[in-house]
Amino acid sequence: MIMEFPYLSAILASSLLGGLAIMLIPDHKHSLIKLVAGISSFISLALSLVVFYLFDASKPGFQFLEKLPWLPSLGISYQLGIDGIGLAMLLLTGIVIFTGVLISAHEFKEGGLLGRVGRPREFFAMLLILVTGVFGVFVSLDLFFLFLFYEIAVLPMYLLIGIWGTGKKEYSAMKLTLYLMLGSAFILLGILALYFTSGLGTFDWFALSNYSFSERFQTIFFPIVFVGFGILAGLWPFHTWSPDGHASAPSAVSMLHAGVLMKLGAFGIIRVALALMPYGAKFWAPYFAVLTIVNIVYGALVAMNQKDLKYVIAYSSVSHMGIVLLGITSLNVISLDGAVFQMFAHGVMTALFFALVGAVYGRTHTRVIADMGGLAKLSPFLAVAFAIGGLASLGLPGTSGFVAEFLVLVGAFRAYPLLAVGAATGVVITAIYVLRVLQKIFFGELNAHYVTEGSQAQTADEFSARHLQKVGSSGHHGFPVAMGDATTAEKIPMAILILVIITMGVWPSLLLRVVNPAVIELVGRIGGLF
Amino acid sequence: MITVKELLIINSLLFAIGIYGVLTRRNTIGILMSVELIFNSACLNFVVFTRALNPTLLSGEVFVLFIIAVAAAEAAVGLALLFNIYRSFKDIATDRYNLMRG
Amino acid sequence: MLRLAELILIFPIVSFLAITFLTRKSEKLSSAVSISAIFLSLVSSLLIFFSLSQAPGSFEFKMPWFATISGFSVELGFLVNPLSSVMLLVVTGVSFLVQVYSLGYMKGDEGYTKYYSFISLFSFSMLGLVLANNLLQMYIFWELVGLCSYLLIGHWYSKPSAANAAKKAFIVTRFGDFGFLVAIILISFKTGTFNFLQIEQLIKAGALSQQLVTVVALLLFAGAAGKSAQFPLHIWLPDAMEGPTPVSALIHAATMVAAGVYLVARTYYLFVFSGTALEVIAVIGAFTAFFAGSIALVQNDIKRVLAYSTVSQLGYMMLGLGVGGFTAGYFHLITHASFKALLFLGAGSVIHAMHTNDIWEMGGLFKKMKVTALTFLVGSLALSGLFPTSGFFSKDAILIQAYHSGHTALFVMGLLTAAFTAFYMARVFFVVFLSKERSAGGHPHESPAVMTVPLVILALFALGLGYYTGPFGSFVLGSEAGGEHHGLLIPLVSNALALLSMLAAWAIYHKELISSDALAARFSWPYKILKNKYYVDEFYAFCVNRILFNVSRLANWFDRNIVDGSVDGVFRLTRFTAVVLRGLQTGLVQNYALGIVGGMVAVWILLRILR
Amino acid sequence: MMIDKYIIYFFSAAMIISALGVVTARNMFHSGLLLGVSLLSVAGIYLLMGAEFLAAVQVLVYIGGILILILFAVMLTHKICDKSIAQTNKQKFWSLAASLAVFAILTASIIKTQFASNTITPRVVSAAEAGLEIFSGNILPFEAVSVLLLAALVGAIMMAGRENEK
Amino acid sequence: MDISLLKLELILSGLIGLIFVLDLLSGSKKIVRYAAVAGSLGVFIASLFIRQTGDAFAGAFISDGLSLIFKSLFLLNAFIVSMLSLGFLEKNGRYTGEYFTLIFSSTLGMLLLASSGELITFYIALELLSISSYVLSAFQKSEQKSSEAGMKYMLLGALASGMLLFGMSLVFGATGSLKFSGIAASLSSGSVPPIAYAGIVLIVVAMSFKIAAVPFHMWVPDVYEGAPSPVAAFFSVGTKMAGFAVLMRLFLTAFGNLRSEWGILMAVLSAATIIIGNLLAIPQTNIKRFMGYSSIAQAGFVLIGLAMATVTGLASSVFYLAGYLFANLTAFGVIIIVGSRVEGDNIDDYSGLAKRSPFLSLALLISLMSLGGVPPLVGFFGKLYIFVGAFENGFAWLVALGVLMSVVSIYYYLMVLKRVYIVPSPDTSPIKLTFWEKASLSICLAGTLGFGLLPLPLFNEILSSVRIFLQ
Repeated sequence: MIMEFPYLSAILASSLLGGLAIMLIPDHKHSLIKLVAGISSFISLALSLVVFYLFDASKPGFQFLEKLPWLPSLGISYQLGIDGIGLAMLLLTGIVIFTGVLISAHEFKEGGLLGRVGRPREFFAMLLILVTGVFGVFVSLDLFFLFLFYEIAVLPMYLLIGIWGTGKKEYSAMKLTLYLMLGSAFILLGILALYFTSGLGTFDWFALSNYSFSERFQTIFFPIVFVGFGILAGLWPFHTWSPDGHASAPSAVSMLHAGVLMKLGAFGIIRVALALMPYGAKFWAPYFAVLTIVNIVYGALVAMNQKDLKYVIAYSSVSHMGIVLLGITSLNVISLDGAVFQMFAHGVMTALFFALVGAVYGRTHTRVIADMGGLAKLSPFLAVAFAIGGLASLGLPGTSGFVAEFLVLVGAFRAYPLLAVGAATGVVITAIYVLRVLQKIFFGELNAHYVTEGSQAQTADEFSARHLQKVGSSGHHGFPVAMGDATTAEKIPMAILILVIITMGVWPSLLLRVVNPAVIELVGRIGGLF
Repeated sequence: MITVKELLIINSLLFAIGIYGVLTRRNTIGILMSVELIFNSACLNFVVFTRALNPTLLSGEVFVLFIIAVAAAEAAVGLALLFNIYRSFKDIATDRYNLMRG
Repeated sequence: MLRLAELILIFPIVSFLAITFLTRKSEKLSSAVSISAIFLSLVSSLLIFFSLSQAPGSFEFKMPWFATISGFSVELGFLVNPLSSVMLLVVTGVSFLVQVYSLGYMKGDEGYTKYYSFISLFSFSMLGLVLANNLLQMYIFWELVGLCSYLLIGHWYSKPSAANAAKKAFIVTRFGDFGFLVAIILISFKTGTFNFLQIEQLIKAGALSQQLVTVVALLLFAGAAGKSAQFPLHIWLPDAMEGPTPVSALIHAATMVAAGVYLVARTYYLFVFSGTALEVIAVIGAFTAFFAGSIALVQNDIKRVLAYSTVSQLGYMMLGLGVGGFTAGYFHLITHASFKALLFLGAGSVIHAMHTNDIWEMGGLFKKMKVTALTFLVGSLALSGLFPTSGFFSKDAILIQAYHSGHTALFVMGLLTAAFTAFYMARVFFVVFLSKERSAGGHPHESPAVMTVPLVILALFALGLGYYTGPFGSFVLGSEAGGEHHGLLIPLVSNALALLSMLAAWAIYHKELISSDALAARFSWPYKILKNKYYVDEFYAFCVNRILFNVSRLANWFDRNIVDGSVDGVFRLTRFTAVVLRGLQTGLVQNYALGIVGGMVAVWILLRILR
Repeated sequence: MMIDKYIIYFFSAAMIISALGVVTARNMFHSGLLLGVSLLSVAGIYLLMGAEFLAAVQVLVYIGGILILILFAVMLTHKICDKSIAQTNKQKFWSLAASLAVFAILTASIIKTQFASNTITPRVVSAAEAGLEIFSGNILPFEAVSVLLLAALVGAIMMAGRENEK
Repeated sequence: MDISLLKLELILSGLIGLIFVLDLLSGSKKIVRYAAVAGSLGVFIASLFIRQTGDAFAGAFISDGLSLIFKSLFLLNAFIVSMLSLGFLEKNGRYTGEYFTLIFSSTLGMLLLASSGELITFYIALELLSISSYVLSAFQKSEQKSSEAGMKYMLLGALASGMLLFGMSLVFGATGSLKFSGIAASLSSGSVPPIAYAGIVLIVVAMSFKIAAVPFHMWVPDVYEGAPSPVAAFFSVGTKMAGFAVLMRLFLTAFGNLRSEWGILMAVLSAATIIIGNLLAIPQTNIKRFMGYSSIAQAGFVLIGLAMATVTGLASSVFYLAGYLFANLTAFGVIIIVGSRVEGDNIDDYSGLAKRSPFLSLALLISLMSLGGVPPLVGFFGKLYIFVGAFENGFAWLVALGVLMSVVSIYYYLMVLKRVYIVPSPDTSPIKLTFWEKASLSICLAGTLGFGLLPLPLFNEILSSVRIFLQ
């Protein structure tokens, strides 16, 4: 393969350069900033689609390989390549960042959620740099670079949540960052251990994957790496950063975080822990599988009891990531197919959710579910979109969520029949809380304060002062409500996400076609326990 | 003749006394004096070793000369700092200048 | 043939999409699109039906949907055989009539186009369910009809009761679906396929153990029980009456609720092979029939009476299947579809006129709504199983089968249920149509033709379908037909009982020879229980509100305070340690010096240890 | 040379006792004087070992320079060097323990060490010899010391200078 | 005796003289300032070209790859600090000449320290460094805190010097030599006498004091807080590095055959240092004090490299220090600039900095993240190299601790960045930077980023010089 166009590097470059370019734009040129961000993320998405199109699903292994030695003394090289699993994630990231940028651009409008805080330049720059990291993880074939990109993906989160978040944002941001840094500490330990124990003096994934580590080594280090990545994937009981973090983050950040970043964890488990330490995987999978069930059922149960809309979604993410992790720990082709599919499905679905929550919040200025009601009258589009998201979340056939959950359950059933049944109960509980939320927010009588006090105009300061008091409290009076249905700027990204949800639900082969060979190869490597 | 060990132990005692002084003297000047004791114990050590090891070796003794020179410089600077403290705090007790802690 | 089957599906989904994306703004166009689509489907179904009647057989079409490993590939496809072709007719027919009826009923409704688009989606889903050639596909459409049911029950979503009912319907059926899903997974695990025909072959080849099949069958029945509102998952159906009445007629009487029965019929070989599962179905069916019938006796909401009646009749069908009367049970599904749809539409017509659901606010409508009243009468008689309506044939076939298969207790329950049925239908009919006029808000008037014509058509079916019973059995069962029991005594007894009940109802409610209030007072205890529907709802409310929500609250508490608390605890501990250590930094220079000297001693000791 | 031995003992005793006085005396001025005694004793020991040049430097620089400077400082800050004020801080116990530990460590090390010769042979080193040694082998530190002294000078003057501005 | 090896030292001495004379003769402090900046830049540039190696003064002065690298770093430090001091000196300009004289003599002490091959030179160089530092700490005479810092530093420094001297005397007595090579030869022949151990312990303690290893670190926060900010910046990098330079040399040449023992000792010290430094940084409210603890923690990481006592270990330590120089000076640069604008050094004073000066905020962000070890900044590679080496040498537990504590360090660095980026401030007037401030920050940032993205050339350079040094 002689010097074909470096698509993967181009994807990385488009978002990185976009981020850097934005930093150079004066802060007050809002529309230019938004434009650059939009173009940059669109290029990423377009290139991801091109890669998706050019990817040859009939060939096993990695494609679009690029390699450039970087620190030869340490055996580090800039090595990119992608298989079906990475490709699914690449596409997901492309979709979510593009829609996320659109949503943020909307929210940065005068009086919008982000507009009140301002500083779009920093926001978009950090967002794009973060996404560079995300893309990077998915395409890296060098453990060092994987780690590097991982860190880049994690850290900007702190400021993104801290500055533009809501509620107890600083606490949440700090908790999230530290927790994830802790995870990355585990990962670093694991990677270094892999690096040294192999004695190959290289971080090259290929080289390491051909080396067979001793069983003892694998039993020790598999859980370290698993937990390290698992933290980001919301593995119980290391998940508590996620509800707080997602609840506090601005829409686009939640979209990206719950939608894509949590997948980094699952992806890391697949790419590093599973692929490099198959014996450890077999040894530990049953134990971790139990944790994932806790994730699923417990996450759903806790979600049921939340009063804050974002917390509901956040805990549902915990629950859904449990499905991903269950699929992974079941260690067979069907379950892993399902896991990857769920990663994709959940990514899109949760992105939609968080976009919607942002839109709802932008209208009601409260996230307390009890204070909403009857919004479907005012914002039918949001109601429909939310319903579709919710239905995907509860695994309704015809949405991507169904295919994913079904595959995982089928696969998990082959490995752990009882656990799979337990996981299926989680799906029932999901129905309860999703519908409950849907009903309380959108159906029923229109909540009185949207009608009576909607017309008052207030200054921004007054607004934020009131707003600050209000978060988390239920009694509130007199805030301006910019009700109404979704604007076009909101509709487009949401429609894209809905389209993806439905498409993947109706035509799952589109994605499974590329994922499946990669998974088969992976399971072949593990040797298939179940 | 007195043995090397005896002398060394005596010097060590001087060293320990100096350290005790540094640790307990509440007056800053007292600490400076104690430091001089420590220096002297080291100087004595050098001389003792020079005499004990190789009478033709002079480096130890030269070292002592340097130490004395440095001690003089250090004392000068130390006292200058001491006056500075005195000027600022109107006191030179060590527990008076502890604005910074934690 | 299969091309036709495809078309059947394509018309409604195209209609759904067209209404959603194109004609949403225009009410006329939307309803026209929807109705013409379902009409085309109806025509296609008829074509299929007739061609199958000419040359019976089973046609299957398959295409891969997605694949993972060999031995686990998921297919989509159609299975067109007599069983499904009949069901297709029912679905498209009732759907068509209901849609026409809705032109009148839903006129001026805010969500008119939304209604039609969802009805189209429902038709699509229901037809997909019927045509499915494998369990997974059936499950998919099964869930989709559930979704449509949810959406249509919640049509007037700003009414909290409607929104609640929709949610309840979805969640309760989903409990059953949980079993369905597990069954699918289990059977695919054991057989490697979802396909009905392949599974049937495997069963026949004895590839599966009886216990396994029993488990699978029971799990499937759990799904069926949820959809078909069998005890104890019946509670959603009465509440589902919050939806528009045509929806109740279509979904919650004729088609979707029968999907459970259809599922059992589709996988009947599993139940037969298991045996135990069949017994369970029979028992639950009989119990549900009796149980719901008894509740229906005291309901005042016309739609709720019909709803409990539906539950009861679905129980009948299950009973029929359970006691081995495959044709009887399935045929009852068909006839029931016609007369229950009729009854609902009739009720809708009344409600449309009166703007109330309470039978005690109606009265003497016979004169003002002749067509409605007459068709309603036909429906009632059919439901009561009186000769010569269709209900007579199907219902008595079930009773006969129950009796002859030796399930005497179930037979008696069935018989009693028949009596109940006759009583409550008579009660409704007398109160609504024949009693003296009551001054209610509405101005009773006959409904427009778009509404009455479907009534008449359905009434004709309710009357005449019974004569199809003979050919039906052989058509559906094919070569395996026969072995059905016949008799004259049982129908006589049941009809006599029904007539007696009607007489009693006539006496109480029409002539008011016996005061209904006095009866209620006399039998206050049973009356209360019935009025409160055996407190099943309360029991569930307890389970959900007290148990589930408390568990959830506990989980939340645990998460916030223990899991997250320990995280915060570590954080606080670190900070606390830092603050404590900070105390060592006293700001006293000699303290620092002591640290240096002490440190020196420590280093020396350390080196000593190391050396 | 028995006398030498006892003279050394005498000087040592004087050195230690006066050093103890330096660190314990309540009056800072007494402390300073005792420091003088201690330094003189050190000079005596130097002398006994034949390090005449060192002894001279000790007396001239240490006693004549440093000690005088210190005493000067004591007098300047006299009013607070009153013996009525506590002259030791509150960490006496730990300080004592630490210094004893240090002493113990050093003594133990010294006792355990095998010296090539355990005796001291005094040798007279003249100023010329010492000077030669400095300029032959230690020119670099010598030059460095000159910079050091310059720096110290600059620093001390700056520190001691009046603060006019500000 | 090749005096040409001392070119750098001579040039620097010349510079000291020049400053001294200029200050006396010229009435303009401005000329002195620019002369100092230009001069330090000149010496730094000279250091990049003077790569002559060899011994002088019979081994008292050693010029080798390691010392040359350190010298360049010291001079860079001096140059950047000179630039950063300009603002400070404009306000406190009376003693400009003295200030630079002291800074440069301190730097000269560092240079000599890095090259010293014998105890006397070592001692004198150390005192040269120290005495200048004491005065510099107390430079703001009118400030109580500054005086206090100077006095505390001086007292503890004198104690440490005393211990060092006593230790040297014992080593001298045990080995009969003042030259490192002689000591090494003596120690490697036969058993090590106990007094040598005692002496080494005392020397280690004295040097640990300079590099601020726990429990000899306590002066650091007080001195950093009290000393003028540019001076604190100067110490935080220069003094620490000088201490490490001499420790490396001592332990690899003079006490070379005790490696295995002091390896573990260093490991223990580094563990204590990392823990205490990181933990105590958490509750700080004064940014300089905070940086003091942070620098303690950083020193702990460098000590890991020393504990390994291998080529890679030492090279990693040196690389780490180089990275630390850039990142720490960036941070201090920001602290100096902000401190001069808001008249305060509380962390709360940094609220809303992002609005007031995006550049400063970004600089602080990058530098603190680099200190926290976030890729792809130079600090990350420092840590990576250190951890890699420690892993190789069986200090996996230390790596685990280090990694864990890096997380803690991220926490407190983020606490500062939280003020900068998140907490709003009532004062939103923009902060304007002078040319010198921009220049110095840009140089440091370039180093932090540049050596982060391309660490290889620097690391290779260090590696090769360390390899030569160890042979």
